[in-house]
Amino acid sequence: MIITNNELVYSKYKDDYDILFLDGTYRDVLVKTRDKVHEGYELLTHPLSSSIKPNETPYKSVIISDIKGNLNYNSVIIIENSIMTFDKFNLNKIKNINEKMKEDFKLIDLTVLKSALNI
Amino acid sequence: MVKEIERAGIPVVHMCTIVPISLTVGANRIVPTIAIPHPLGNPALSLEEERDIRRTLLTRALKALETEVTEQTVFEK
Amino acid sequence: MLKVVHYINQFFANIGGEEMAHVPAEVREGIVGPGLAFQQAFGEEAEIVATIVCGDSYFNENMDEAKKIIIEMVKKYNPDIFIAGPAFNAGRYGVACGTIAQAVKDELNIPVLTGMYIENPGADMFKNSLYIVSTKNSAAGMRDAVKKMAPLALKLAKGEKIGSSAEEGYMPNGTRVNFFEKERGSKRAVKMLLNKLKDKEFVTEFPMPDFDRVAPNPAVKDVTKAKIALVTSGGIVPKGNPDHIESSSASKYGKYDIEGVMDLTEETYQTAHGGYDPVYANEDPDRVLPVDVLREFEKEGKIGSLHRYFYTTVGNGTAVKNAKAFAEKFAKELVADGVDAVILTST
Amino acid sequence: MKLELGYVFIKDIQFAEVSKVENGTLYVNRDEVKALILEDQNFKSADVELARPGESIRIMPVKDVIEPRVKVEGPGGIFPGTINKVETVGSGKTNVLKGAAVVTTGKIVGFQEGIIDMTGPGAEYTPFSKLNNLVLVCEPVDGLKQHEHEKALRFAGYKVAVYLGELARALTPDEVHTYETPTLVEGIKLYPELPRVAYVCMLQSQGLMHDTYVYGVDAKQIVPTLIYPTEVMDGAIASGNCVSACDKNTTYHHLNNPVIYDLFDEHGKTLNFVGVIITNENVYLADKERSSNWSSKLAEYLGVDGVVVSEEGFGNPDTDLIMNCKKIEAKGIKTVLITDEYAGRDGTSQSLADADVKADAVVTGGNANMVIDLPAMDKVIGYPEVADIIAGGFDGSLHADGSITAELQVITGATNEMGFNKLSAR
Repeated sequence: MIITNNELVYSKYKDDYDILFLDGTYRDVLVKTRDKVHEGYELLTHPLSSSIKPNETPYKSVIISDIKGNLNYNSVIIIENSIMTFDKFNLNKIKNINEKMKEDFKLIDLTVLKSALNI
Repeated sequence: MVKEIERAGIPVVHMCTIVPISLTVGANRIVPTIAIPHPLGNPALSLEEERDIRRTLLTRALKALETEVTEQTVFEK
Repeated sequence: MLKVVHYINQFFANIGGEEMAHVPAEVREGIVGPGLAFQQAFGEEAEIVATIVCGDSYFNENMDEAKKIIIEMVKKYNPDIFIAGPAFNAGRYGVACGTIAQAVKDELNIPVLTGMYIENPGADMFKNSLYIVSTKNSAAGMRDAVKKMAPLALKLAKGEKIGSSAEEGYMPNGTRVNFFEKERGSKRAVKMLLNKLKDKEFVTEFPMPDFDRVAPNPAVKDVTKAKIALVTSGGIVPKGNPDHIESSSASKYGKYDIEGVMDLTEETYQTAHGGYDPVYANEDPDRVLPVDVLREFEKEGKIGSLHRYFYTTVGNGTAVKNAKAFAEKFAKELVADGVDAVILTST
Repeated sequence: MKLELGYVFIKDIQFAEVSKVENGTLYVNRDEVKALILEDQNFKSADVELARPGESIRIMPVKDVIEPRVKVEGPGGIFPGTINKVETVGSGKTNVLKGAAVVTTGKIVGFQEGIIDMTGPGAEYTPFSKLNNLVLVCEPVDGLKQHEHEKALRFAGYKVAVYLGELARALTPDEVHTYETPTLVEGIKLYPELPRVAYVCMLQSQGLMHDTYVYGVDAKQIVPTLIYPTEVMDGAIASGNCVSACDKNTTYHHLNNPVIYDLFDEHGKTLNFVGVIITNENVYLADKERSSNWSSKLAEYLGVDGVVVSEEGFGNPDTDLIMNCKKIEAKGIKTVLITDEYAGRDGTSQSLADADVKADAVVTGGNANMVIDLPAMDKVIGYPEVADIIAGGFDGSLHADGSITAELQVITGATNEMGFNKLSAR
């Protein structure tokens, strides 16, 4: 299952994958992912995939397992550390971005996600 | 946190869902719980059943407090 | 010229050893004992205007009173810096140095500096809040200690920028400061590896979070007689979060009276924790802080009693920075309140 | 495998009629370089500028930095699998224009870090302020897709570097250094008493603008493998990574990988440097598990006593780093890690996104969140308009006079995780 706030990801994969689209922020995606992990879903991609800092891009897509299992310890550690890392950044930078940049960020997020889906 | 309580001389039982974290933070008496958002409950069950689970886990916690340990110990039963 | 007030114990003031540790605080004009070495290192830049001498037993056994008296003494001289010690490996002297330095810093807002051996209990207690120069473990290291402490003291007195712990010689205090090393990182890595391979001592540049251990306490003899306290890192607070506990990396903890509370309900309690989906905890806070069942146990005689207060913080297990500091504080209260055992719940 | 590296020292760079190297000056025919860039029809125009140490120049946004090298003897050419044919490089002789570099700039996507200041406080944090730089400013044709733009720019950099390197083909180097790695068996016979050491080099590999190429192969598609250190000196690893300016590895870093050079310094004296394990930093967690399993397996198979592990980039690679550390240590092999930190502006936040008790020997390239003031420069090469975005970490960060208050992370190479710099933190 893909959790994303990136319309580009949604429109591209909505027919092929189970997608949870959030009309929200990067952090909202992380928090939703965390809640799912707490429910027993396994994290399949790293939530901080890409080295673009959380205060630069507004978009994030994360893949978790389709099936709920036992609580996955590694998934919990990774998502909680990711949220902690996210919260270290000053988010003012995001306010400065324009439409063109938003499109670029959507594309980068898509290609990073694609690098996982293709395998 | 658990370490500071232990350091102060009070026996402490850590009831938590992710045992490896509890081991990392240095708890000595550990009782594993149900789930992160509801460690001592389970919303899928009726209130009575939930209370039973809670009683079982807390009975286990009391047992842990009454048990001498020399190293980190997880009380599964 | 900068003014310095120096604090030393009875031993370094040549009054005597353990048998004289009871002497109360006194102030002497000018330099006493190790102050001489400091004065030489300061040269014309600073002057030790007064030395406060206090017995270690006196300080530790009459802490509040000693602090008050010494603060008054320091205040009179209005120094630019307050130096305590160095205490080397003398435990009670180290605790005294840390305690009085902290008090001077907090109450008089004067820069302070102390020094001691890394294993001195005072080091662990104060290294994150004070500059503590790392010294050798005995007074034979006085010359070395003064060499590090004097320049740092001058910098602090002048309000200059303080460099990294590696440059200035103070104990790492959890605040990361950039600086330029003499060699590039790869060279340092190769050297570190060679030392590690030879089982020689090496010092990591980035210590991982604290993984130390505390030995388990003896078991509770009879839990049916025990006073049990509830503590949670799950952020349960009275409805409305009256103390505004933050949702993550909280800088404070809550202490709440549950006298007469038999059950936590949706209407009366909630979670302030931002680290998990709050729906289930808000629906029934007993799922995180099991007051209801413990009250039953109390009634059934399975436990002696449930402590009148519970303590709450938010934390996701791995973020231990703040938790440690306030856990130390409330653990002391629990001891004072005669609590026999603690049940700590985490999410 | 044995390589002789001949250094031709460059102390100045100038434009001239004829491109050549003479008395330590690199002369460049500007038009020839422009024409070379414009061979690629993805560019509609190109500009070439000079930036020397000490000049009041700011270059931004920097995409890559490349050192000009040429293969004088031995198989293959620099950047095999990309510019040159896929032949195994790393033996024979290679000449280097030491002190010179090609710097590519570009606005591939709208968010762009990467500043090189040639003077002032910022210059102290980037190694590239000490080089005589030829800076390329390439304008893509309208509507060029980001993927193609990135690739075209990357290749423009390689081509110009190879063109400059070619000028050193017939020169007698000022200094020659010989680097040799015997086979594993020979090495053990030669140095039976010395501890065996390998280098685990982690490569960023996560998609557009986050990629690294090994003999032209996208590193996210490899499983960890072995490479001779001298192959790396000949450009077997090239960077396509344009994000996280402070701790990404430029192609210049790969060519001059400091861990490799410093291990060679000790080779045969205090340790036996057996070779390099390259591994990747993929998005997929299963890939991270597989790659770290594999790198530890290779370390075990090589029979090494210790490894140095270097990281690249921010955030999720911390997970790869710790996995590599744990799994290699579990084999009884000692590790030293090189990383950098994001400890927050005040230096009190937790620096890494992962941690383990086994990671007890760590070298740090410093806190990338440290705030630095960069005064205005007389000249900006590249795209000055991105300054606002680069610096925009907080209000008032870009000042009216062109000076910038920003975090160290905007400076190219500032907190490099190969240990290229002297910057550290405690």
